[in-house]
Amino acid sequence: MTALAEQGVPPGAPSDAVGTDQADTPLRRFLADFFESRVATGALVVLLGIVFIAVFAPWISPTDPYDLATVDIMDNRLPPGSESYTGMIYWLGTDGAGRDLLSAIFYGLRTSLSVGVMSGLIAMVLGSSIGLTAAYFGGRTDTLIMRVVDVQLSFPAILVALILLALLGKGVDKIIIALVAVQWAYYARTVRASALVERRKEYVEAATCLALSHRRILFRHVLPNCLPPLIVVVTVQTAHAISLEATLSFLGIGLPVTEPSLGLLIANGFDYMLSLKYWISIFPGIALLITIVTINLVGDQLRDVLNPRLQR
Amino acid sequence: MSLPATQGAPNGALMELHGLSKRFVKTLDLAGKLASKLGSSIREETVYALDGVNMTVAKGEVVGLVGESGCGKSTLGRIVAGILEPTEGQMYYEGRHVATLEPAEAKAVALKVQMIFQDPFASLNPRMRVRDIVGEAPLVHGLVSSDEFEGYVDDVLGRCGLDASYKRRYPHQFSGGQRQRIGIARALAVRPDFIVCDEAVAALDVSIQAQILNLFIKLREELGLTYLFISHDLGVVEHISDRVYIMYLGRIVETAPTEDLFAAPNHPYTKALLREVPRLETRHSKFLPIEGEIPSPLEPPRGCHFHPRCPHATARCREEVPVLREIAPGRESACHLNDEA
Amino acid sequence: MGSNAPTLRVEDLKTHFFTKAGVVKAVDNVSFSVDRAQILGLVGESGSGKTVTGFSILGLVDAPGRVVGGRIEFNGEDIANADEGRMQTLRGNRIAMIFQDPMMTLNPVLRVETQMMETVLAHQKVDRKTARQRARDALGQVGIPSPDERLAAYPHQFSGGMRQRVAIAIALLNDPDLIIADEPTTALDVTIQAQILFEAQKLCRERGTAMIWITHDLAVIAGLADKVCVMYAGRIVEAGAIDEVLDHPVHPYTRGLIGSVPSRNRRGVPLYQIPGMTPALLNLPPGCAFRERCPQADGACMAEPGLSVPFDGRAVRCFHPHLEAGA
Amino acid sequence: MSVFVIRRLMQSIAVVAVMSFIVFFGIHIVGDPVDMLINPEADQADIEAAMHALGLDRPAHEQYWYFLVNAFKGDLGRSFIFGEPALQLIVQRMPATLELAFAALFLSVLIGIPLGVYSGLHPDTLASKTIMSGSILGFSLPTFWVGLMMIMVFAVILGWLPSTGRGETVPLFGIPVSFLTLDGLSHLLMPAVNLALFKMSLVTRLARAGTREVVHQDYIKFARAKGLSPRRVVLVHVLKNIMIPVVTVIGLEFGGLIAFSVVTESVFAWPGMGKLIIESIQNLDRPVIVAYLMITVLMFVTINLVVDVLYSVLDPRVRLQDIRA
Amino acid sequence: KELKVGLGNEPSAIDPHYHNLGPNSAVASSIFDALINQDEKQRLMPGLATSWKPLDDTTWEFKLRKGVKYHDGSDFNADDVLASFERVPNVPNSPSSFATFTKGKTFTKVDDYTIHVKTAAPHPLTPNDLSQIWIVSDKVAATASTADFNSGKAAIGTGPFKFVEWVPNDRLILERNNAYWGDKPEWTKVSIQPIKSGPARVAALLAGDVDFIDAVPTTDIPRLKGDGDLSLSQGPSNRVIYLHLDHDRDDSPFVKAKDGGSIKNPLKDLRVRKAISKAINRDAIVERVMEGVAVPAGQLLPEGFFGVSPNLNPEPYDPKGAQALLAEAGVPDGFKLTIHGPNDRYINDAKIAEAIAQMLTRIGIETSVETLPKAVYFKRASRGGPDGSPEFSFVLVGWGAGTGEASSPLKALTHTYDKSKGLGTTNRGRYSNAALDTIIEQALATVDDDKRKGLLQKATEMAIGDLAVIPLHYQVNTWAARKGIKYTARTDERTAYAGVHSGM
Ligand SMILES: Nc1ncnc2c1ncn2[C@@H]1O[C@H](COP(=O)(O)OP(=O)(O)OP(=O)(O)O)[C@@H](O)[C@H]1O
Ligand SMILES: Nc1ncnc2c1ncn2[C@@H]1O[C@H](COP(=O)(O)OP(=O)(O)OP(=O)(O)O)[C@@H](O)[C@H]1O
Ligand SMILES: [Mg+2]
Ligand SMILES: [Mg+2]
Repeated sequence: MTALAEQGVPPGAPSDAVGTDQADTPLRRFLADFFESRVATGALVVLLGIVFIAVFAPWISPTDPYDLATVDIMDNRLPPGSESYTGMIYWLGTDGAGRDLLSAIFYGLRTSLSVGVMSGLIAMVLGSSIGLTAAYFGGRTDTLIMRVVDVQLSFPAILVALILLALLGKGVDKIIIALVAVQWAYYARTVRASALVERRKEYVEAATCLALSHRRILFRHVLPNCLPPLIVVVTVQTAHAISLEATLSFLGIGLPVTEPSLGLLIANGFDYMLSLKYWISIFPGIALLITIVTINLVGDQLRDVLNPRLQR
Repeated sequence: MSLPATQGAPNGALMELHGLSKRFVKTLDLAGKLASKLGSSIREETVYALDGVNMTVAKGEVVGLVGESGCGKSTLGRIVAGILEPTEGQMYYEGRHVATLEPAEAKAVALKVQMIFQDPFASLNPRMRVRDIVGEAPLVHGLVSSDEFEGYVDDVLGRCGLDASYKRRYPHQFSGGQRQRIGIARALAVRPDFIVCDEAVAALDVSIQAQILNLFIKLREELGLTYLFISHDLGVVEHISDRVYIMYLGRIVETAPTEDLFAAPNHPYTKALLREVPRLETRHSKFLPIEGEIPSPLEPPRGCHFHPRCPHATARCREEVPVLREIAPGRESACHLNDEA
Repeated sequence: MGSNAPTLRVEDLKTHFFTKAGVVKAVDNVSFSVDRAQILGLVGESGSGKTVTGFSILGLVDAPGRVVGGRIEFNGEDIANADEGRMQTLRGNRIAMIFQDPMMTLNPVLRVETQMMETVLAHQKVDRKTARQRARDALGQVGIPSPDERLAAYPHQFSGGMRQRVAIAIALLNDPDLIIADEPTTALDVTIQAQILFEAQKLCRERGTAMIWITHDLAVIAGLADKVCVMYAGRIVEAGAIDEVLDHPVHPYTRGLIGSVPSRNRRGVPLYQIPGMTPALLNLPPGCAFRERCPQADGACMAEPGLSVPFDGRAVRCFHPHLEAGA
Repeated sequence: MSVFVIRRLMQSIAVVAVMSFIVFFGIHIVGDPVDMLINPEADQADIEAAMHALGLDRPAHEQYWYFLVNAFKGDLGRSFIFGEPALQLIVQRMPATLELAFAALFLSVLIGIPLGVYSGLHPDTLASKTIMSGSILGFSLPTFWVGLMMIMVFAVILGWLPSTGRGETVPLFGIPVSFLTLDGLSHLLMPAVNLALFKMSLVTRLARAGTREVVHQDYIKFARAKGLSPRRVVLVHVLKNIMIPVVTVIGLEFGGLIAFSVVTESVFAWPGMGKLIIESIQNLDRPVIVAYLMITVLMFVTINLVVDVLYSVLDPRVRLQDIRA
Repeated sequence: KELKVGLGNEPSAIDPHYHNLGPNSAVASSIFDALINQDEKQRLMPGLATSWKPLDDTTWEFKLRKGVKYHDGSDFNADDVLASFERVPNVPNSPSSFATFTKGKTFTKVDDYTIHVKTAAPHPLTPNDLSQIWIVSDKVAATASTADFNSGKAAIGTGPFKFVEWVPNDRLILERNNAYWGDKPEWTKVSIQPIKSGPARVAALLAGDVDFIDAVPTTDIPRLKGDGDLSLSQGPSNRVIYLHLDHDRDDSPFVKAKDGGSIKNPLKDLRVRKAISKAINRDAIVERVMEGVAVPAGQLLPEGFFGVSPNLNPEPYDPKGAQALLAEAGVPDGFKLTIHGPNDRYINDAKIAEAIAQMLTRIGIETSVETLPKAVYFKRASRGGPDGSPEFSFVLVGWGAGTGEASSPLKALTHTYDKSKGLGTTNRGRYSNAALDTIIEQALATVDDDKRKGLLQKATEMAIGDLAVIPLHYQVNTWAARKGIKYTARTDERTAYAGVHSGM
């Protein structure tokens, strides 16, 4: 080092405390930060387990609860651990239609999660393109878009979803549409806000100065820097979407009875609550709870890790 | 280093600004317009960031631009670097009127003028590797082919005192001084002639500042660069510039070769400014500050902008805007006092 | 208080931060003293521990930091180990502090009046009217025009220079014995800086207040301070009367620092540059912290140099001080 | 101020226009309220007569036009089902919902802020971690499920609280309220807690995040350096600053509180607007739905107005005319 | 003594002529009387009329009760009856008018306590019709608006209870009419609280907030039965749950071949309908879905109602036979079908649809389920298709016979759809059988009870024989109360507070 110094060229030694070399990409740093919290790590593991179950439900479920030919009304309301007359054991019991609850929960997770994730993703793509457009074009376009966003946000999600579903009818696709309709605005607002902040940063000026095209600046420079808040919103909104779907199912609008999501399982099971057939409602309830809680925990940690203000 | 100050000869000028003005207008939305129709006091707000600035920068020259915070230095720098459009006035690069250039030519000119920023943290995209930060533009603009790419980047980094082995890293892995070097490398990578340094060393520690200033001087010698060096630190400007422009509230109040200016400032503002610079050599000084602060550019004072703080202000200063006129060869000042003398 | 006792004497102050990554010795064996009406300049580069020193004196070091050793004698009383209640009565009362960023030091949602009066009321049994009167007077003293009206204003209605004056006025409210000014002019323009320096100097002289002026700008210290301490990596590497240190620096770092300040005598000439950069204080290896960047470094520097007293009134922490002939 | 009011007015008019339009035509597409209303024994002639009586036999755009004209006169139409002015139906049920919403708001602020500030001040203590886990739970639990469990536990198993209904009300300034009587209060408690749970978590987290951010600000350190007592630092300097985001979000979420009372009200049989709207949606009682939406929009506008004014009071840096959203 | 009641459904108004809706009539029956009241089995009992008889095929005479006083003390007489009938078709904004019952009838006053009713055609159901219409005093009938009734100003009847207060959605309070002409009720005060959600209603009873609830969810019945502190009252209703199939279209929209292609509507084939009926395990539905609280149905009204056939029994469960019939009909492998049903209208409606889908799927008719909120369902089921035709192919619906005899379902469900005659109005399968039509129309015009009974039985046998609809079960209604409170279940599902008795 001293040798270098003598040449008058200061050594480009790594900055404070960064000992490791190339390994320190933003992704790795992010991961290292993320796994610092044991709770969040645990939550992530559980969540991955849930996702695994959801994805592979058809292969790991004991029965196919959506296949009416195999579901028998004669088996309904059996308590956990009962045996069906074909000799199969219902570990978590059966629901009011005779579905094996364990399988129903697996499939329900699949439905709930895919509703949450699909609506989250679609809303994200839609909302962030709109938000980015607004931030990029500015002026009238921006004003117009943001007014629409305001209107949307000033209206409570549950009401909009209620009315929309009343209009659209039932089905997974319908509920996704309704959820997207109530969620896109959050993404639009988030992306626009951070895009506006990023756009004013000097690195964007530098890129302008380097005569890079607007498109390139927007997508290669601005957008990646808007992602962190977006990721947080995605997790939070996905959890919200799942919860909202459950609520809508509870209110009797949402998914078809034969393909119940967790919310619908709970709602159906609730009828049996007072007759102390607790398992029909409690088990899906616990599954829903774990799902939402883990997503929120993961989202929380993401927020902490990705929040530049809390970053050391 | 003692290049003689180039006189503002139009022919030799690399960059020339004529009557450049920039106003930031905060427009009213529909509701605002309605309200103001209905007699509300709400009005459009206009910030007079630049007001009729003339400036000439000769090839190879280092021009310093000094002024208090908010006086419009950065705005001028941004306009020169092509990031902002002026509201009024013309800009000539190598004698060509920039606003009227063909797109291809305009792009070439844009690349010839680069900028280095104050904040070593905000001016680098945190999600790009050093290699891409520096190499993106040359690659996109076809200044290098993709086979030459790596070598070219190494070369530029080396020139700026950075080890090429760090090019796969991200900005957060560097210290402030190193980041500033990356910023310089990014600018140099498109082979500019003219570099606008906007407070490029203000955020750095003294020892690092010295390193970067030395780098600027070295690069200028090696590449024949021209600098517009914006700073509020008179010491730094004095050290590096050949000629200095003093700016006050959007207007140039004085310009002179550095030595002349520091030896014998003409404008009352320049005088006050110079008097107040703390120096290592002065001990137990009696500070004699100028009264007041720089007024708001929203409502600049009439007449000479400096008159509310000027000890010599006369009635004329309150009404009439003094023009920048030559008071000695190579020296210009905008003060009514010069007429009376 | 005995007239010969210094207002503040700091001895072997150690403030460490116990972070997850390791121990940061932000302040390590720092000693100095300030007398009545004296201005001590504390200079050093970013991260050298200046601010932490200031906070240590006030007992405001937050976790994970802790004052782990040393004495802080204020008017003869050791306050390094004083309890929180005692510190509370000293802070803002006998020892006041001014912060670097005037934009951030005033609470944006409280009126200036409130922020000033609460300082008086926290320490003195006076009614609100008197407190307000004091606040008004203090604003007047620091040169704020029409202080009566300005009292009711919110901080955002002031410019940066004005806010810094309000902060100074707050520091003056209870007529403290010591003011710690942490880079109060760094964020300001030269013209405003001059105004602030003017006020500070005047007050110090008129009231006999002792002052610690923290800065990284040697030039400011040059004009203002009586004594100077140069900090590097949490330690004081050189201390002494201002003229002595600036005119005859003996520590290689001080010399480098002075050399790297642009000066009219060396226009256009490459500046002297200290190679490398300030070391991270985290798990700093033993020995002289400057040895990596020091042209004189040799094997001896692997050990930690003590603060020597090579000649009258000066101290230096180096095995190879640059002692000129005649010094 | 005037700009601000004009902007608000324009926005709310736009919202109302768009919403009423969508709802009007949406319901028209979905179904006929007549099928809900008519006795199954009725024949086609009866159905047509009923449709005519309700004006449903006219083309939708014409109906919409009549609606607009009447709306301008302050008449939002009559409920198809109850035959009473839709507005009146809603206004009758509004106090119950508002009482519930305010009670929930009160609870969430009263509990949420101290918890949040505490855990923001001591982020690493066990208590604070417990608070945060609790807030995650509160965030995640679907309202309806919590409501059901609460009824199960507190009303059925323990028998401490009444399970449903509003209980005794006494008029306060002519508005019936239930919180003044013991019976009313015991009925109010569970629904209010149920509704508050989500917001309480939200407030806790906001307050915590705010506190964590504020305590590191220079002005807090400066306040301490002035020798202020920790009490004053927290209660004045910290609290006043975190109130800015908290008030804003609470204000905006108050609308959500009213909307979410739909769920709580149906679980606890609370006689408010939420139940009305659910049933109106189920029965396609269009005038009530539209009127409800218009009233909620009006309420939101008012709330937003109050929030913004509060905001500019709390945060002197904000000028009302610059607030857009 | 106060009775606290939790009700599943709330009236939309107190005005007895405003809305022909179950909950409204239920409330009205406590405050008002009709000329003829219906007992718990919907048998006609003297009300404000002490007797009635046909004078000829189109004229009926009603003798009115003397000495009856309204709650406000005024006297009841024939003018009130005429005024009430006069008011019925003229209630503004009425969403569903009672005019159905007065249509085609002219009323004349013979003296203060006798009236004559003339019908345009022979109409044996005249007494049944008039049992639906509540009598208010002539001054009220002339001036009162619906709002006046709701506020209580005009809610003045002759019934066993006086109106005290109604806060919609919150409470309805009644108090005993001490001057009631009939048996005076036991309760001095009745406070009624609407609790829409079934579990919440049960919870309220369990928690002791109310003494008495109606519409007990089937799932809670076993639990409540086992609770020694509670008592239940159960009885079959007049409501049959049935399946209606598309008898009309050759290409029915929700019937598809196994491969998803189109198929000639097999539901038109009686053998296929038979197969479907045989495939349904009614006992399983009753046992497993309805918790035993329903009665398997073999026709349109349960035993004991007028016009019910003694020869019809519920189709026994016979999946083998069903498959054989399918093979016979040329669809041995079955086909694809969608069953549509409401999910918020009948007891366990969505679950029943699901169970049926399971059963049909098991004999090869691959059935998917779509359940809709009633708000959407009924319009589409009745006229959601092109030109106002029924949209679905296979629907689950219910029918309650308001008249309490068999002509009600027969004419609405099985008669050919005929808009002009007002017959077959609810024939969502568009079943059409000229022979059956003739018998129904004949029955509707036969005033002689015995003759009419025979005709109705014959019509029922014909309709069921051809499986115009496939009956599933009769709903059983359940009320639950604190121990000691007894209620006799009513077939019309009403909760009549005068009929609630405390054992003490
Ligand atoms: N985009 C903008 N919109 C509105 N006003 C602006 C904008 N950019 C700059 N200004 C205003 O123009 C004036 C000049 O700003 P500029 O940044 O050029 O000052 P500066 O001399 O660089 O100051 P500093 O030393 O603080 O960087 C300031 O008053 C500033 O508030
Ligand atoms: N909360 C903390 N946790 C860990 N290390 C800290 C903390 N606060 C300060 N430090 C360390 O203490 C050292 C001294 O910091 P200090 O703020 O005193 O520097 P300074 O000399 O005031 O610098 P500047 O000129 O930038 O204000 C720094 O290296 C810093 O990393
Ligand atoms: Mg600038
Ligand atoms: Mg500091």
